[in-house]
Parts: sequence; C-alpha cells; structure tokens
Amino acid sequence: MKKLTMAAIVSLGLMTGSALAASAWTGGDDLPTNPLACDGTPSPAAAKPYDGGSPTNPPDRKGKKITVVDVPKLIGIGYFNATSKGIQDAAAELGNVDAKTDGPTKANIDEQITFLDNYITSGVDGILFAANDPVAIAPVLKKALEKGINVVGYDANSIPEARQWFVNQAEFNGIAKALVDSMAAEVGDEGGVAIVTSTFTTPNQARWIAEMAAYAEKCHPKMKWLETVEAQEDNNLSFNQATTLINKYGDDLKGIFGMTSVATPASAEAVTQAGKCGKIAVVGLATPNAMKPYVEKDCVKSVVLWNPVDLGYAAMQVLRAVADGTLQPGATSVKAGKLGDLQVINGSEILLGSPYVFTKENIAGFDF
Amino acid sequence: MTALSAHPGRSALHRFIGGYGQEIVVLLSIVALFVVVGIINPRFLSDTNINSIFAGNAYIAIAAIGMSMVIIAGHIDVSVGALIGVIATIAGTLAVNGYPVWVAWVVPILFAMAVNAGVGALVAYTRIPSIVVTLGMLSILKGGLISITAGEWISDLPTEFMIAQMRPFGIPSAVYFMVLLTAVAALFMRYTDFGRSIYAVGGNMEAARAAGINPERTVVGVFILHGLFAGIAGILFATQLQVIQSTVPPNLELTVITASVIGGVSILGGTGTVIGSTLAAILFACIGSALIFLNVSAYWLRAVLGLLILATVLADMARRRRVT
Amino acid sequence: MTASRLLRHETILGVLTVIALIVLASLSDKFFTAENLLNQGRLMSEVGLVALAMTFVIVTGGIDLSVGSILGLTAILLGVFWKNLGLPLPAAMVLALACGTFAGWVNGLIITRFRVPPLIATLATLALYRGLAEGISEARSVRGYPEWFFFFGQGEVLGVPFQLWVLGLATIVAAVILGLTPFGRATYAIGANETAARFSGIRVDAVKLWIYTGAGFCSALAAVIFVSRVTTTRSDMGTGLELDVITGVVLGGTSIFGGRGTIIGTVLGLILIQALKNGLALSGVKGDGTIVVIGLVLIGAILAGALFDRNRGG
Amino acid sequence: MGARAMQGERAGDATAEDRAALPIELRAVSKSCAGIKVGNTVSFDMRPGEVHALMGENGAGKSTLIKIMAGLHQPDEGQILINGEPVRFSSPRDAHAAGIATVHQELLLFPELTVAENIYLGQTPKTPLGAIDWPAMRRGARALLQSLDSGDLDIDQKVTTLSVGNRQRIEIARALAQDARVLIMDEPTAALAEHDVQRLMSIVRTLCQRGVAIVYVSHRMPEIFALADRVTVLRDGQHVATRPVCDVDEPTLVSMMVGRSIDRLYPAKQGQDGETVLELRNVSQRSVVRDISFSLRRGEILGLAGLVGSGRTETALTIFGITPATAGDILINGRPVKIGSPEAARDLGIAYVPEDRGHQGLIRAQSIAENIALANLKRLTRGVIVDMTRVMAEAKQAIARFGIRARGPDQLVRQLSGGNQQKVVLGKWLATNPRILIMDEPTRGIDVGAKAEIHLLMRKLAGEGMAILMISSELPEVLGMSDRVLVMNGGRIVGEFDKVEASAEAVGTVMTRSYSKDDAA
Repeated sequence: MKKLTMAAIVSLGLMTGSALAASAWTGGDDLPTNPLACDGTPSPAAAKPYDGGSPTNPPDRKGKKITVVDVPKLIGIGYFNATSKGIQDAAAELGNVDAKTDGPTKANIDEQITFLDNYITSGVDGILFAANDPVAIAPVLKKALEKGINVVGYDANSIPEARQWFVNQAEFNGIAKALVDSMAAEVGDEGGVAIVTSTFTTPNQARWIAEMAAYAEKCHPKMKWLETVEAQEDNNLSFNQATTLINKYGDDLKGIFGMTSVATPASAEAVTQAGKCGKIAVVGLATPNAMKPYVEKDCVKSVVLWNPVDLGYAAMQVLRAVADGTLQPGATSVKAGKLGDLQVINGSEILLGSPYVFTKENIAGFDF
Repeated sequence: MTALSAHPGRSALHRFIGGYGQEIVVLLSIVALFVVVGIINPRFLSDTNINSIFAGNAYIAIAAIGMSMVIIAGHIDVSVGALIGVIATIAGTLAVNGYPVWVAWVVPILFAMAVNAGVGALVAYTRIPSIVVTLGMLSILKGGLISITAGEWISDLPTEFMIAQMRPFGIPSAVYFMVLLTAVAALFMRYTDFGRSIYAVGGNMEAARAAGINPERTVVGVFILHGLFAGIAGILFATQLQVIQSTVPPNLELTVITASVIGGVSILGGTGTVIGSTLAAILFACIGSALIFLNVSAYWLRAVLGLLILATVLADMARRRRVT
Repeated sequence: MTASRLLRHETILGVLTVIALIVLASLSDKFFTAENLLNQGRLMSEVGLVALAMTFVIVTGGIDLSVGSILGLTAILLGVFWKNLGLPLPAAMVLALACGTFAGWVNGLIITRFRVPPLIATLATLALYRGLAEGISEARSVRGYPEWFFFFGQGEVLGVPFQLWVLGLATIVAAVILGLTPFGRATYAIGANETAARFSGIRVDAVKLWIYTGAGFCSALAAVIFVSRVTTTRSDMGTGLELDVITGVVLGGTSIFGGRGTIIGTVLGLILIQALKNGLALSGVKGDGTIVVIGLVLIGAILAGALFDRNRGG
Repeated sequence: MGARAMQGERAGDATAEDRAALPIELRAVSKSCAGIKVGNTVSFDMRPGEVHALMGENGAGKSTLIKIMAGLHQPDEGQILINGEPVRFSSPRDAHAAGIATVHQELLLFPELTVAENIYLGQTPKTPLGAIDWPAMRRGARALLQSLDSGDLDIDQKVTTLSVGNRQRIEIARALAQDARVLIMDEPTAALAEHDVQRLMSIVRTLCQRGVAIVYVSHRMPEIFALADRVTVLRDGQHVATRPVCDVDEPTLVSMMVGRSIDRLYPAKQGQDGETVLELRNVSQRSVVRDISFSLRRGEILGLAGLVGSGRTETALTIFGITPATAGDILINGRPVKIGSPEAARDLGIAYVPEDRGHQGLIRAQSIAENIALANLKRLTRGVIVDMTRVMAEAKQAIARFGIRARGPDQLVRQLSGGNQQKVVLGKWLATNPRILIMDEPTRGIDVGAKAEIHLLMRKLAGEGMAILMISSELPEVLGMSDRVLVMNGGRIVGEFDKVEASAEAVGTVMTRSYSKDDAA
C-alpha cells in the first residue's frame, strides 16, 4: 500500500513538473497555426483550387423534392437546436426539401458514424453534418459520396475530400482574434487569463485554443495564460471548474475564456456568484439568450458567436444549391437565400461571415 | 472459557473505531488533503474555496446518501444521473411556467419517488436484478428527456426558485442541505426500524423475513427514499445556476456510486453508513479541486484520480483484512 | 447436457429477435438487404467482440466496467507507438494489443490477488485507464495511417466485412470454450458457487485471471479494428462502451449474479439491439426514441424470462 | 407394526381447561407444496415447559410443520389454536406476536450487524420518542446472554466473526428477547461439536424451567432421550404417533421413522488393512495445525475426533491443499509430495468430501451430471472438448452405484434431499478414482435411513482398498465406524486409540481436556 501511495505522489510530482515545462497553452492541438494580423488587415487569401469531394453518379435532383438528414455532433443541446431550426427554416422557405435532424445523445464519433450509416442505407438525397472528429468521420462520408449523396458540412469540418462543401461559421484564426482582442480590451495587455473548455479532444475547441495562443503571442505577448480546465458540456461542472480557478488564482486571474456555449454562461455565473463582476472578465463563445442576464448586469461585456440559426440556414441553402447543380467546384460565391451571397474560401469552404460580437447594446435584439 | 469478565464490552472508543473504520479513514484523508494542499497553496483554505467545494458538490453527496441506502439493501441504481437530469428539467419547466415555487420544488421530488417506486417494485417483486432494471431505466429516462425537451435550455428562472443560491448566514444553502440530510439520514438509518431493516434485508434477506420484516416492502421503500434524495439533489442541481440544460449530466451515476463505495458501503450489501458516503463525496470534490491547485497537468488529472480511487480501494481491502 | 434448461431464455430471445426482424423488415424495405445486414455486422463488431469476453466475466459473477477505457488506452498506445516512437505499424499493433491485454490482466490481478469486488476494481481502472489514455496522448489525435491498415476495419473478404469474420470466428471460439471445454465448465462453476468450485480442484483464481485478461485482449482487439475503421486515434474512444456491452450480454440472458448465460444468448442480444437501432432508424424513428425502446425491451425481455421461469416452477 | 397400533393415540385426551393453557395446538393441519401434500392432517400440541421432540426422516414433513407454526406457510386445512383460540398466521410477525420463535437450522442471522442488534432486530427497544434505544438494547442483550450462561460473548462484535455454536446462542437469545412461549429448534445440534451440544442442552433445560415449551427437531437419539418429554414422529407427511419418551426406546423410534426396522447401524469391518498410503510428518499450517504426524493405510477408516476448532477440518484442508502446509512433509505411497492446491491433491489421488455440502461440496443450481463432472473435467475431456456422452454415462453410473434417488442425471442438485446430495458429492469424488478419501462430517444433517446407507458405503469402499480419513463431531459415529481414532485438541494430535481401546469416555476426556500451550503430545 505504501508503495502505491508513493507511486501516486511521485507521479503527481512528475506531472506537476511536466505541466510547468509545457510552453503552449494546454488544450490546443498541434496543427500549424495561422494568426491574423494584429490590426485586422486581411491576409491575402491565396486562391486555392476546389479540394472537396464529389458524389459518384448522383441522380439529377435539380428542382426535385429531396430528403435531407442533418446529423450534428450531438442532439439535445441549445446550439444544435439552433442550427436545426435554421435548417428547418431554409427547408420551409425552399419548399422542396424534407429535412430532419437526428444524432447521438452524446458527442461520440462512433455513434455518429452509426447514425450516418443508417441514413445512407435508408436512401437520403443529402447529408448535413457537424463532425465529432474530422478524420474518423471521413470513411462514412466517402461512402455517402459513393452512393451519390450530396454531402455538406457545417460547424465542424471533416477532411476536405470526404465532403463536397463546408459552411464555415468563421475561420479559426478569426474567432481567436475576436476572443483575444475582446479580452485584451477588457483586462489590458498584461492580465492573467484562464480557459474553460469542453474536453481536450474536441477538435474545434482545440483548434481555437491553438490559434488563440498563437495570436496572443503575436499581438498581446504579455497576456499571461494560467491554465486550461476541462468541463465536458456540463453546466454544473463548468461552474465548479470556473469557481475553482477564481479561488485558486485570486486577484491574479483577470479573465476567463469560455470555449463552449455551456462553459461561457457557467463561467459568468461563477464570477457573479463569487462577487467578482467587473474584476474578472468573461469572454467566450455563447448564445445570446444564455448570456443576456450577465450582459445586462454588466458582468459580461462581450460575447462572441456567429448566428447558429443562420449557420444551419446557410448549410441547407448550400446543400440545395449543390443538389441543383448551381454550386459547382470553382465557384467563388453562392446565393444563400436571405443571407445573400456568401463567399467561397480555402477551395471548398463557404464563409458565413465574421464572428459576431454581442454587447449590451445589441444583445436584446437576438433570440436564439 | 466462560469467564464472564472476558469482554465486559469493548471501550466506547474502540467500538466507535471498529464501527466507523472507513469513515475515519476518509475523514483523515480529507484533513490531510487540506493540510498538505493548504501548505502548498494557502488559497485552497480560503473560506470561498471551501464553500464552493462543499456547495458545488452537495448534490452529489445528497444523491450518494440515497445510493448508499440502495447499495446497503443489496441493490444498485445506475439510472440516478438520468433521474436527476429529468428532475431538474421538470422543476425548471414548472418554475418558468408560473407555478408557485413550492410546486416547482415538490412535484419533481414526488415524480422521482414515483419513478423509483416503480423501479423498486420491479426489483422487489419480479426479482429482476436491479442493475438490469436501472440500466433499462437509464435508457428510458435519457431518451425520453431528449425526445420531449430536445435539450432546450430553460432560462429566466425566477429568483425565489433558486434555492441552492440562497446563503443564510453567509453559507450556501446547499451546504445546509447536505449536512442536515446526512445527519437526518444517519439518525434514520441508526435509530428507526425501517433504517435497520435496510441493513437486515441487504445482509440476509431470508433472516430478515424470518425476523418479521417484509423484504419486498423494504426494497420498494428504499428505492422511494432514494428517489427522495435524488429528487432533492436534482432540485439543488437545477437551482445552482441560472439555466437548466435539460440533459443528463454525464457520468453522474458513476461519481455517485463511487462516492458510496469509497465511503465504505459494501457493494455486497448489508454494511456501510451514509456519513461515509457524504465524506467520500466531499473527498472527491476536494481531490478534484486540489489537483487544480497543485498544478497537476490537466491531461493527467483523470489518471491521478483513477490512481487515487484504486489506492483507496486497496487500502480499504488491506484494512479489512487486518480487522478480521 | 442441460441444453433445455439453459436455452429457455435464449428461446424467448430468439423468438423476439425474429419478430423484431420481421416487423422491421416490413417497416422499411431497406432493412432486410444483404448489404445493410453486413454493414450492421461491421458496426457491431467492436461491441460484439467485447461482449463475448464480457459474457465470461459475468458468468463468473463478475463485471468489467473498464473495457471502454482499455479500448481507448489501446487505441492511443497504437498511435503513440507508431507515430511518436516510430515503430513499424505491425509491431505497434502487436505491442498495443499486448498492453491492452496487460491492462485486463491487471484487472484480474486486483480482483484475484487483492480480493477487491470486480465492480469496484474496474470502476477504479475505468477512471485510471481513461486517464492514462488522456495523459499519454495529451488529447492529440494520431492520423495518417497507411492504406493497408484500413483493411482491418474497412476491408472485405469474400464480400463480407473483415471484422465480421473476426467476430464470427471469435464467437465460435468463445461458444466452444464456454459451452464445451473444461474451462467453460469451470467458468460456470465459479459463477454458481466459487467455494465449491475451489473445493472441486478448479483453479479459480487462474480461471478468473485468464477471463479478465481475455476481456482486456478482446477490448484491445476491438480497439485496433475501431482505429482502422475510423482511421484516427482519440483518447475518448470507447467511452460508454461498457454499458452497451453489458446491456447486450444481460439481454442475452446471462445472469448478473453469475452461473448462467450462453454465447448464443449474447449474440442474439447484440443482434436484437443492433437490429432495433438500425431498423427503427430506417423506419424513421429518431435516436432518442430508439434508446427508449431499447430500455423497454431490456426490462421486458428479462421480465418475460423471469415470469416464464416462475411458471415452470423453477 | 408398532406404528399402526399407535396411530389412534393423539394429543386429544386433554380436557377443555387444559387446552386453554396450551401455548400452541395444531388441529389436523395439512399443506400442499407444488402438488405434493405434506403435513397431511397432522395434529400436534405443546404444553408449557415441555420439550417435545419432532422426529422423522428428511421429507417427512417436519420442515413444513415448523414453517406453519412459524407463520412462514399457511395451512390449506386445519386450525392453529393459541391458548385455545383459533388464529391465522399470515406472516412470521403474527407468529412472533403469539409467542412463537424459531431457531432455524441455517441460523438466520445478519453477519454484518452486531450481536446485540441480531438479538433484537425486528423488536428493538424504543425511547419515548420512538427511536431505537441502543443503550437499552445493549443492556438487554448482555442480560439475556448472561442468563443463557453466555456472558462471554461480546455484544458489540459483528456476527460474521463468530463460531457456529456462538451464533446459535444468539438465535436462542433472540427468541428469548421475543418473550417466546414456544421455541422451535430445528436441528440445533447438527452443526455443533459435542462440547457445544452439552452447553446447548443445559440452556434448553434452563428455558424449560422458565416455562418455555420447546419443539426440538433432531436426528440424534441420545439428545432426544436426554431432553424430551414427548416425541412426535412423522413419516411421508403422515402423523405416525405422539408418545411420552419414557414409553419408547431407540429401535422403536427408528422403526416408526423409517417404517421398517434397522438392525445394524454400523457395518463391520471387512478385509485387512494394507500398506500405508498417506503419511504426515510434523505437518504444520500456521498456528492452526501444529506438528501433526500420522499415517493412513489402505482399507482403513481412520477417525479424527475433536471439538470444532480443534484443527480437524483444518488438517483436512491442509492435506487437500486448500491451505497448504507451512512446515513438515506429506508422503503419499512413501514419496514426499508438495500439495499446493486442491488440483494437486486430486491429481495425487486425494478426495475431500467437505463438511458444508451446500457451500463447499456442491453447486446446487447445477445438475447431478454437471456436479459429478466438475472434479473430473480433465479426464472427461477429449481433445479440448468435454465429452458429454461420457459425462452422462458416468453420472448414470454414479446414480446407480450409490442409489441416488433422482429423476436422472439432469436433475438439479438443489432438488435432492440431504442424503442424496451427499451421495452426489461422493459420486463426484469417487469418479476421480482416489486412493485417499477424506470425509468431513459425512452424515451431518442426514436422516437415519440415509445415514446407514452412507456408512455401509464407506465400509464397502474401505473393503475395496480405499483409505478413509473421517472427521465427525458425533462421537457414536466416530467410535462405530473407525478402525482407529485420532483425537485432536488445540491444533495437535493428543491421543490415538485403536478400535478396542476407543470408548466414549476415553475419547471424550482427551477431546475436552485443556492443554497448556506447550505440553501437548
């Protein structure tokens, strides 16, 4: 027994050491980063040829009624309810689409694959997806393409050749810039900040954290990253983790980044309940409805997010355009109903727009 | 051989240590943790941190009380996490739809007791193992919750509904609940016939029957009580934050079961106390918080936690072997 | 020798499965096609492999909650051995399999040597192994496996998915071991009365150690197939696998108290669950509805079995 | 013969006034269990302060009758009267309320609870607020145990740590705590050693003096004659007779029970002892078995006597490899061997029929065939597959050879009677072709008829050359069956007697003498 305890203590020590030695922000991935210019000058986008896949011998679906299934990362959370609503809105507007949303109850790649597989068998015309893992989902998407199904991603990408188009809500480096700039505006350039994320394995969050680290190093080099904690997609755990951070760092903690629409309001709640409003800034990705109480109380100044309803809407519009053949490889823009023309970037991605920053002034105008 | 004075009854202290071995071990671990982490990082001992460790995890401790009763009675419930999610959702829905606050608190608890009465009846009268019934229940509650709510968040909850956020005398109400319920449950388990019959049924069902106890009714009763505690835990869970997620909190059942077991409740039934499970729930919360305070690499956090659970289990086995 | 007694539950389950297949086939014409069925076989292979081993575990009266974590750990190790340590992929596969098997052996050791109840022992290693997977990988994925490696998870032999052959073979081997060999008889004996088994000259601890080690091996094998199928390695792979596996095994009529259960039952249980998941999805029932149905079927089937047993005066 | 003459004589002669004072009376009760009628119109009554022995072979209906009185079963016909008033027991609680308590054979106690609580569970003393009054409970428990001359028991100890004899005293204390006027004792001595039996008998006498009526179920004749006032015999669910004990003798009772006369209880030795097959030289196992040396010859039945806890069973477990020896040598056919596991013991030709059939000997939920195959799997395997035809054939053979009364090899063991279960254990071990057979309490809880069969079988096996080591707590059995008797005390062998020298007095004295730690033989 003593031996085990010793082993536990030793390994604890080792892990402490390794944590201190690590330079990059915990929770980021190891893919190359591409931080934007500090002043917001758009980096010259190198025109990239179309790198998406294409379905094998798809039937002519132009103008015909099609059935579409939307398989998000998981069902039963506010964010994907909103995208689902956008998809339904677009389907209703188009009039010739029969769309439904179905998916796993937890963000599990294996179950998501099973769902996709079942819908491929059932013979849908189009698939919308938000991938739990960009690589793991590829084989089943390729299978869909082989069956002549139109495949469009949104929110979380797969590797390009496994789908036709991807509707990009905002580029990773754009989100990173918006978050870090907002934080810097509130806490100044030298404050200590911590991050509450879902899990380290969630690809989007990992990408954002990596981009944030790169951008902060480039443009706010004195911003001090303290720690990243995991909190699943769980309200209470996020709250507890944020509270622990507040207690641990005391006045050294100036700001908390919430990386998910669950973590951000929970962090705001933690700051509120700790009586630290105005002393600790919360900046993060979140839906406006969940953040209204905190924004109205001035506890949170800015919330960064795209409009998920628009994201779903755009994804549905793109899928229809692909099915109709109006969106072809090489196009530079696509018409997306009420959203107007959306720009094609990175070869096979369609950009929804810049991330939107909600503030006290405008947040009341949004309901999702 | 028959010397009457051989055991005039062991000393009260000896009896206490003999009866509460695991509880004492857990309590000492908590104290040791506070001392060690407090020395390394004094902020760990700040009242706000201690408050938040206790308040933030009170619902786990309370759910573990009911779980301990179920396990002492020789059963198990793997659906408690799903049940808590459902209760929170019902409570929030009632609260935002203008029902009086007490309705929003009480109705979900009654619902939890009713569901568990059904589970208990299936377990007691059809003799289907509880793990099977609750495994099925887990699916039903989880799937049902998502079907009905689609995971729509509930927000704009009335302030007077937020019982967990009230702070009488500066201490979060959740802490009062945890302490009070643990004390009441401990007294109940020790000083009432029903409490003792839970031990009896878990220890030896046939002997319980012969002693005039109705084991079936006891099992149903235990599950209903478990529903009561899960219900209260669910209400605290629901009122901790401004929004209710309408989902099943991930892995909550494993956390609750682990707390019961580490607190000294034998998985074979018949022995353990609810004080132990509450202490173990607190220990877990402390460890989770302490690991962050100690700067353990976030990537290795779970491994360390697993190692600590394993160490506790093995230490317990070693202790038991010494005793017998 | 006592086939009629053991097969009682399996008969009910078989009838139930056939009814489910007929109903589901009538609800969707896409369901009962060779292509779909083979594909479903592919999808259930990993759960199936682990369920075979879990049947042994539960028949001894034990349980193994750590199988999902072993799967995750093995997957991560496979990636780390290959990418970070630069081992040739086949060597990395063998080594990862060995590590997963070792993890199962450790479970067995804790249970037999230190007499920790299996539920508690594997509850602890559930957290430990998942934590190791997370720590070792630092949550990074390993990708870019060579094309030949995908054969294990995506390839076909004679038109049948590769892993279905593996599962089929494993099922036959497991059925023979559990049903016909001295090892199998020992497994039942341990579950029904461990002391009597020991007093009959059966090496109880050795048998149990083998079984938990086997569960580790099966989980590791499932991990390799899983990685090959999804072409990437993540530390959260196999999360929640234990509940799916246990549901299948228990639905298959294996008594959670030990001493009773068959491989045929487990296979039927798995088929029924997979058929429901797939068939209901094809008939337009959404995932959350399917979960509810599976919960009801689980309780209903066990209830039917219990009532049937009672009516027979058993 | 005798049975027919006694048929008419029931407890119907008491006057109406007498009857009102009877703590319990059963009139013509019967109960059908799964289609088989048991306790067919039995009438039975108890007088205050008497010991009423209830006898009969297993399956005669004793258990059913007891369960009816304890409120666990409801009779289909007939009446139960308490103090002359008809009552209906719908649960054990009702029976308790009527002053009827039971000491069950399987000792229904709660292992994880303390002695005090085990005594009072279900009827705990309460404080005025309705809470359990623990101090009162502990006081009461201590007083009760004192009154049973068992004040040495620690009331705060968990029952799981206690011996069988002590547990039984707790059950009796429990009955007293219920203020029982009728105490049913179901084979109370079946698991007790001689010493504990004496102690129990004195407790029973104390209880009678206090006016408690005792229903005493036992297979052991000496106890019946020493304790009982009246005896009721059941056979095949029929009430055979109720008689004052002074009116009957042992052969009469036996013939009433089995419906025929059994002339010889212990079969005579056949043939000569052969060479030594097993020899122990200074074998020790920690501090439980100390410095044991003896030898066992072909064709010999060696009796191992001693109190429970004297190291008899522990010696057997050491020879059988469950708890391997920590010092000394074991020789088989003159060759030193190492026995580290039951498997090794079996492969050396050692078989062990354990004392606790249900727990150690058999898998009750499995069939006869499965049980018999269990110790013989290696031999019954062809290639890697267990040869089912051979398993069935061997099971059938065992059923025929040992006269196991069963429907067939497929029948579940738990459905068999105690004697037949014991034969299955024997069948399992004899199928391993052993040269050495260790039998621990071979006839515990087995009725008279089956007991004789087992004894006959043991003698026959010895005659065929088997070396048998028999452990028994029943002194008559040890003396009757053994060719030689070893006596153990405190983990050591303290005496050896041959057939001629062995007498109850001689053996009993050595068994119970207290030795100081170092001077034992």
